[in-house]
Amino acid sequence: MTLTQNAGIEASPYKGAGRLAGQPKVASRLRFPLKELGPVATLAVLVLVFSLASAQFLSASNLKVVLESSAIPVVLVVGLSFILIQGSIDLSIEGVMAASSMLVSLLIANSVTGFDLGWWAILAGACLGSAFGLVNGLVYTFLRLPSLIVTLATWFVGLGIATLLFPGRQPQILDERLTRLALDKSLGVSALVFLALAVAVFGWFLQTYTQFGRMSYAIGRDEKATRQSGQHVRFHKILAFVLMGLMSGVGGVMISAQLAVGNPAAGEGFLFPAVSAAVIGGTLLSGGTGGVLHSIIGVFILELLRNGMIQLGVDPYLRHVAEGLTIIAALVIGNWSLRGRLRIVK
Amino acid sequence: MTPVLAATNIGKTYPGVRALHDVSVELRQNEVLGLIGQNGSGKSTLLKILSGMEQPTTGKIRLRGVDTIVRSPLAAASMGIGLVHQEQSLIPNLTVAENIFFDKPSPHRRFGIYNWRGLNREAARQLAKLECDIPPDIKVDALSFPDRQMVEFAKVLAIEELIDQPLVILFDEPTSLLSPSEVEDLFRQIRRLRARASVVFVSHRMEEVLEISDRVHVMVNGENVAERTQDTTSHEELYHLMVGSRRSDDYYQESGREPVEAFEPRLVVGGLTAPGRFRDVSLSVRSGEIVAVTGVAGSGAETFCRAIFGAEDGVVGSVKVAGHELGLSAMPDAAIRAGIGYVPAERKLEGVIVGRTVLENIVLTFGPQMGRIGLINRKKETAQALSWMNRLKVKTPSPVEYVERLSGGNQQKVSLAKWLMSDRLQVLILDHPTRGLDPGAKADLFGVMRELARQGLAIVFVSETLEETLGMADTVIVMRDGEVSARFEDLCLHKPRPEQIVEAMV
Amino acid sequence: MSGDSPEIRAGQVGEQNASIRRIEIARRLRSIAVPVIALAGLFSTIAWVQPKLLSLRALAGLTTDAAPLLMLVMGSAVVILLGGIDLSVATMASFAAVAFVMLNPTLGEFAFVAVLGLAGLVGALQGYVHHRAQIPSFVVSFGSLGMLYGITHFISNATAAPLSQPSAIISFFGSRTAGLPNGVIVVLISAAILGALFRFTRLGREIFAVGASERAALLSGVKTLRVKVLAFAISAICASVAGLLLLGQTGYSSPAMANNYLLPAIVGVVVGGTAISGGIGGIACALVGGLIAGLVRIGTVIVGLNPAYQNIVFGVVIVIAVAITIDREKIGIIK
Amino acid sequence: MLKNLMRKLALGLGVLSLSGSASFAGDLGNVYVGVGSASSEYWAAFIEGAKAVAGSKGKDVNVIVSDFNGQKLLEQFGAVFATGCEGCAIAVDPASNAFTKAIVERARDAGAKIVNLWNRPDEIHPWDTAPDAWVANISFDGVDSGYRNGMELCKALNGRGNIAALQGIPDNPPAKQRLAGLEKAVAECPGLKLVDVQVGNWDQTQGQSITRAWLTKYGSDLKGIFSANDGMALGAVAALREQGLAGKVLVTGSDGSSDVMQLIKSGDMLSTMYIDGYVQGATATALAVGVITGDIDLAKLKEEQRDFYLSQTLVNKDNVEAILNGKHVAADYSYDKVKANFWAASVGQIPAGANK
Repeated sequence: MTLTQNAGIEASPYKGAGRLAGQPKVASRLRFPLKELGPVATLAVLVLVFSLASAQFLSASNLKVVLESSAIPVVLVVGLSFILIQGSIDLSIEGVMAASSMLVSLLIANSVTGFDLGWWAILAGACLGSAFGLVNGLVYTFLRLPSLIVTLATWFVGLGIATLLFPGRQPQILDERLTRLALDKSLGVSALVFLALAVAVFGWFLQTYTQFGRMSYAIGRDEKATRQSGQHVRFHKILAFVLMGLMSGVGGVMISAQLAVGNPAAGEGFLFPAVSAAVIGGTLLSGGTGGVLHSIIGVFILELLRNGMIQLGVDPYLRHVAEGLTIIAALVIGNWSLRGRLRIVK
Repeated sequence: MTPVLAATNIGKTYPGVRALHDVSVELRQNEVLGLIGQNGSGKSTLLKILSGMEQPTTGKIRLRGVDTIVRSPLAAASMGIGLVHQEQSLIPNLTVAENIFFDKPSPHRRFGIYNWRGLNREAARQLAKLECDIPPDIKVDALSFPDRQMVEFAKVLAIEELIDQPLVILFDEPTSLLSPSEVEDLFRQIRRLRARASVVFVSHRMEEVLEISDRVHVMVNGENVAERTQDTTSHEELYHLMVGSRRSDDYYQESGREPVEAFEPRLVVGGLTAPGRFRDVSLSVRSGEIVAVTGVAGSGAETFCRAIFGAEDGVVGSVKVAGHELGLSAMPDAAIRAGIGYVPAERKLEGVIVGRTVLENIVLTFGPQMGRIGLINRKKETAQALSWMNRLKVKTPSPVEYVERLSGGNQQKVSLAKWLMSDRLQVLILDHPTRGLDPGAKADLFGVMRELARQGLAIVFVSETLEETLGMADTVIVMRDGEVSARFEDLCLHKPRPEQIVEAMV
Repeated sequence: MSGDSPEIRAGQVGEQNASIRRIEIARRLRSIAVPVIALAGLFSTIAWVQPKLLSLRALAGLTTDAAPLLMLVMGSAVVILLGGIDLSVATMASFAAVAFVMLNPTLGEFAFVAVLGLAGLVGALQGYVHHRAQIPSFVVSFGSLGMLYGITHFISNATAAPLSQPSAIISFFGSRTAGLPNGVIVVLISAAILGALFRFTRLGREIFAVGASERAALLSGVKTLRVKVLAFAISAICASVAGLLLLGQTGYSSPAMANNYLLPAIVGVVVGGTAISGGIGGIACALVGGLIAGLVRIGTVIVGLNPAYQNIVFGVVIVIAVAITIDREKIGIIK
Repeated sequence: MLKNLMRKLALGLGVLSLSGSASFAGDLGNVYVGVGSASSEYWAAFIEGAKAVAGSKGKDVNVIVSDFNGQKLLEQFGAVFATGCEGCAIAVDPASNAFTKAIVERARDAGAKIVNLWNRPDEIHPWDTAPDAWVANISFDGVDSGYRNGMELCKALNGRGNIAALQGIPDNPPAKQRLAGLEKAVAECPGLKLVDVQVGNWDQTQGQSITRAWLTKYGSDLKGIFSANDGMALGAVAALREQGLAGKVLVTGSDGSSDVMQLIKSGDMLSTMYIDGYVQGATATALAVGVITGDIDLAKLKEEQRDFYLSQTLVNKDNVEAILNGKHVAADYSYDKVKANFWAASVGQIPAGANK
C-alpha cells in the first residue's frame, strides 16, 4: 500500500511502473518545473508594472544599468546557492568582501603602498576569499558549530582584517587593468557583467554536471543518508564554503574595480539582499531546493524593484516600505498554489 | 565449499548498550538466509556491520574466504555487498539514475563530472533487469512508493557490474511497507537473484521468512540463538524461539469478538472525494465496530483515512460524527473537537513529537483541557497520562524520557495514548498501526484495539497484512484505484476468504 | 509487552510525580549549566584584567546597558524555539521608541499600552502571513524589517526627538529602585512571565511542540496558526519593551537607534544553547546567552583592546562560546 | 516615580552648585575618543590630533569605535564608566542626536569631562545639560558646506541645470544641514533645479546604485550631483565612469578625503568641503584636558566657547594642490601649544536651530 514521502501534499504525478510507457521521457532535471514558476511570474509582473509606470524603465540604457548593478549580487548568489542548497548559511560575505577589497587595492598599483602586483593582486583577493571560506568550512565541519554562528564570526573577523589593513586613507587603485573592467564596454555592458555571466554559467554547470553540485542537493535533503552512502559530506561542505569565499573575494575585487578605491566598507549592504534574493527565487534556507538559476532570478527581482522605485521617484523612506511589501506580496502570490495543509515552512 | 560471507564472533557495543554479542553467521553460495528476531534483537545492527555502515567492536568478517574489513558502504559496494534499506535510502531530490549510482563509482562520472546521457543509459539498463521502465532522469520525489522500492533494488543490483564474483545482497525488512501483491513481486525478484547472488533476508514476519529462506537464524537480545533449515521448522517453533513463549492461538483475540450491537452509526462519511487520490468513498462505522480499509499501493486507502481526519488537501464530501456535520475547511481541528483521533503511519514524522518527553506527547492535545484559560493543571494531567501509560503498558525508563528513545511499539502506544486522554473520543483512525512492530508488540496493540472497541469506540484502520485485516475487522472495505471495489460486513459471522479480498484489490 | 511487568503502577503516582520533577529539574539545570559556566569564565577573564568590574556599581551599570539586548534576545528566542526567525526585532525596537515619543503628548502614559499593542499587532500579522501564506519567516520578517524601517523614518521625519513630556513609565525604566536598575527589574519580570508561559501554559508547551516537529504537532491538534501568531506577537512586544528601555536610557528617540541589535540578539539566542532549528532551549538559556553576547561586545573595550582587533576578537570569542555551549548530541545534524 | 525624577534633578542641581563654586583642578585620568569608524581617513586624522595633545601630557588615547551605531557606543562607554572614570578626558561623536544626552550625563556621573562632536540635539547645550562635565560641543557648519558646494555647482553650471542630491543617514544633523545648505544655494541660483533627493546612508555602494538609476531616469538632463559626503560622491563618480560621464556630470562632496581631492585634481569631481579632523581631535581633547587640569574654568566660559563650529575650506581645482600637500606635525599640537588659544580654529557659535 502506498506511502508517499509527502503524504498529503500532492498526488504523485507518476504512479506505477509501466503506466508511463510510451510517454516521452523528458529531461526533468533540466526543466524549470511549472510549480516553480512563481518567481519568474513575479519578475514578469514587476517588469510589466514598472514599464507601464515609467517610460524609461524598459529602455536599453536602464536595462544595462540593471545588468551592471546585478553583476556583483549574481556572483555572490552563485556561491550562496550551493551553501543554501546544502542547508547551511554564510553570513561572512560582507566581511570577506571588505578584506578582499582592501588587500587587492593595497597590492595592486595604488596611491598608498609601493606594491604593483597587477593580476597577482586580483588573484590574492580571490585567494583571501577562498581562505576565509576554507576556515569557515573547516570550523563548521570539524567543530560542528552552526554555520550561522561560524560565518557570523568570520564576518567580524573579515571586517577586523579590513580595518587592520586600512592604512589611514583610502588607497586609490591606479592600475587601469582593474578599473577598466568596470569601464570598458562591449555590447554596452562592462566586463564585470560578462564575468558575472561566466560565473553564472559555471555555477549552473557545477550544479548540474558535477558530483559537488549533485551531492549538495543530496546533503541538503538528507545529510545522514548521503553520509551513509559513503559520500564525503564534509568535503563537499567545505568545498561549498570555499566556493562561497571565492565568490565573496571576487565580489570584493569587482567592487574595488567599480569604485577604483580599496574600501573597508566595500561589502556593506550585500549580505541580506543576497540571501533574500536566493530565498525569493526559490533557493530556500531549508536546503535541497532551488538552484543557481532560481537565485539569479531572485537577484533580478530585487534589482528591478530597487531600480523601479527610484525611477518612479518614490519617497526615499517609503521606498523601503514598498520594497518590503513587494517582497512579501511576491512570495505570497508565488507560493499561494503550493500551500498545503501539512506543508511545513519555517 | 567456502561460504561467500562468514562473520564470526561479531560483537558491537554502543556507549552503554551491547547491541551484538558473539554472533556468527555464514552465508553460502546462492542461498537465501533468513534472519528473524524481535525489534532490538540486533538484526539491523548485524546488517549495518556487514554492509560497512558500522564497524564491529569485536569479531571478523571473511568474504569469499579472505579476511576483510568493510570500511564503508562504498567499500562494500566495490566488494559486491549491497544493502536494501528498511527505510529507503534514496535521496528524493535527485534523479533515479543518480540514486542508482549514488554509492558506487561509475564510468559516466569521471573526476566528479557527470555524463548524464551515459548515466541515464546505464541506469535504464539496470532498471530493465527488473523489467521496470521508470524513466531514469525523473526525480525520485515524483515516484510512488513501490517504484522507489524498485529503484532501491536496481541500486543494489548495479553492484554486480562492479565485480565478477557472486553478489551478497542484504535485505533489511524490505516487506514491512509493502502490500501483499508487492511482496509477491519482491519474492519473484529474490528468487531470480538467487542464481547469481547470495541473499540475507531480515524480517519479523515469520511467514515471509519461511517462504523465501533456505535457512533461518533466530536472534534474541543481540545473540544468535538458533539456526534452522526451512524444511525442518515451523511458525510455532520460530515464534517460540523468538519470543520465548509459544504463540497463542488467539493472536487477534477473536474470542473477545462479538457482533456489533449498536445500531446508530457513530461516524458517517459520505461521498468523500479528493481529486486524483480517491472518489466518492462512503463509510459508516458504529460504536464498537472495527472497520478495516484496505487496498494495494495507490488505491487511496490511506489517503482516504487521512482525509477523514483532515490531513489531506482539497477534499470534498461530508464527515459526520454522532450526527454532527464537520466543516472540512476547519480540519483537523474540527475533527479533533468532534472526537476523532488519528494515529498516523509515519510515527517519527507525524505520530510523536521527537525531542519532547513521553509525558508531554501524551498530554499535548487534551492535557490543557484539564486546566483553565490556557493554564496547565500539571498534577491532574500527569496523573491521567500515567494511568493511560499504565493501562497501555508503555515501557519507558521514565515518563519524562525523550520519546524518540522508546521502541517503535511504545512510541505507537504514546501516539495512541494522546487520543485516549480525551474524555469524549468517539472515533479512532489508525494508519498501519502495527508497521515495524514485532509480534509481541503487535499482539499488545491488537488487544488494546479490541478493548477500546468493546468500550464503544468506533475504529477505522488500515492494516499491514491481509491476515490482520481478517483477524481484526468487523467490516472490510476494499479500495481499488481510488474507489470502493468491495465491502465485506459482519466478519464475525461469515469471514470472506483471503482470495476474495485480493481479487477485489487488483 | 512480552510479559514484562509495567514499570508504572497506579499506587506509585505520588512517587512518580516526585521523580518526574527530579528528572526535569536535573535536565533543566544541565541545559543551563554550560552557558552559565561559559558566562562565568568570560566574566572572570574580563574581571581579572579589570578588577574594578566586581563592584556593585559596575555590575549595575553593565546590566542596565544589557537590559534592552536581553529583552530582544528573549523575544527572539520565542520565535527561534518555534523553528522560525524574526529579523524585524531590532527595527521594531526603534519603531517602538519613535512611536512612544510621538504618541506620548496625546495619549500620556497610555502610549505605553498603545505601543505594546501596536507592536503585538504587527508581530501577530507577521506570524499570520508567515503561516497562512506558508512563506519562510526569514523573508516575512525581512520584508517587515524594511517596512518598519521606512515607516519609522517616515513618521519621525528621520529625526531624533526628545521625549517632550515626562513619562513616568519611561523615567521609571531609566532609573533605579533600591540600587537595582529598573531595566534589570523589567527584564527579570519579563523573564519570569515568559518562563511561566513556557512552564504553565498550553501556549508554551505548544511552541516547543511546533519547534520540535510542526507536522506531528499539527496532527496532534495543535493550532499552529494560533501558536505562530502569538509567538511572533510576543517577540514583537518584547522588542518594543527593549526599545522603550533604550528610550529610558537616552531620553531621545531616533528612527535607527536600536537597529544594530539584530545580530547580537541572534548571537545571544544561539550562545545560550538554543537550537536555531527550534524546539531546544528556553528563556533561562536565552537570558544567559544574552548576557554572554552583551559581555563579549563590551569586554574588548573593558580589557582595553586596540579597536582594530575588536571585531576579530569578537568573532573568535563568539565561536569559542558557541563551541562550548552548543549541545551537539541533542541537535544531531548541524547546519 | 515622579518623586524619583525630582530627587535626581535636585541631586544634579546640587552637584552643579558644588562644582560651580570653585575652580576644580585634578589629575588627568585616561583619555578616550569615541569615533564613528576605525577605517576612515577623517577619523584617523581625528585620532592623530587627539594623540598629539594626549601624548604631550604623557597619555595614550583609548579609541572606542561605534561603527556609527550610537547604541553600541553608549554600551561601550557604559562599560568604561561602570568602573569609574574619574578625571577622564573624553571626545566623542555619539553617532546620533538620540544618544548625546545619555552619554554626556553618564560621563558626568562617572566623573569625566566630555567634549561632544557633531551630534547635539538643538534643545540641549553644554551650559544647560550636565554643565560641569560637558565641556563643549564642536562641529562643522553643515549648512555652510551644503551652501558653498551648491554655489560651486551653480557657478560651474553657469547658473542653470538639473541636479540631484545624495542624502546621508537622515537622523544625523550634518545630513540635514548639508541638504538645507544646498536648498539655500538652489534658492539663490534660480536656474538650478533640484530634481531628486535620495538617501544613500553615507554609503559608497548606495551612492553608486542610486546614481546609476538617476542616469537612466534623467539621462543627459542631469548636470550635477550633490553628495552629502565624499563616500557617496565616490560611488557617484564610479557610476558616472561606467557611462563615460565622469567629469561631464559635476559631482560635489563633503569631508575632503584625499581620494576625492585626487578626483578634483584630475577633474572628475568639482568640489568638496575639507574639514580638518586633526585640528578637531586636538581641540576637543585639549579642551577636556584643560578643564581637568584646571587651565579652564568652566563657569567662566562663554557660550560661544562651549558650542562652536571649526573652520572648513571649500576645495576646488584652484586650491586642491595646496591642501593635499598640507600636513600637520604633532609637535605643533602639543597641549601647551593648543592651550595658547583653544579656540584658534573656531569660526563662532553654532546658531540656535542649526541642529533641528
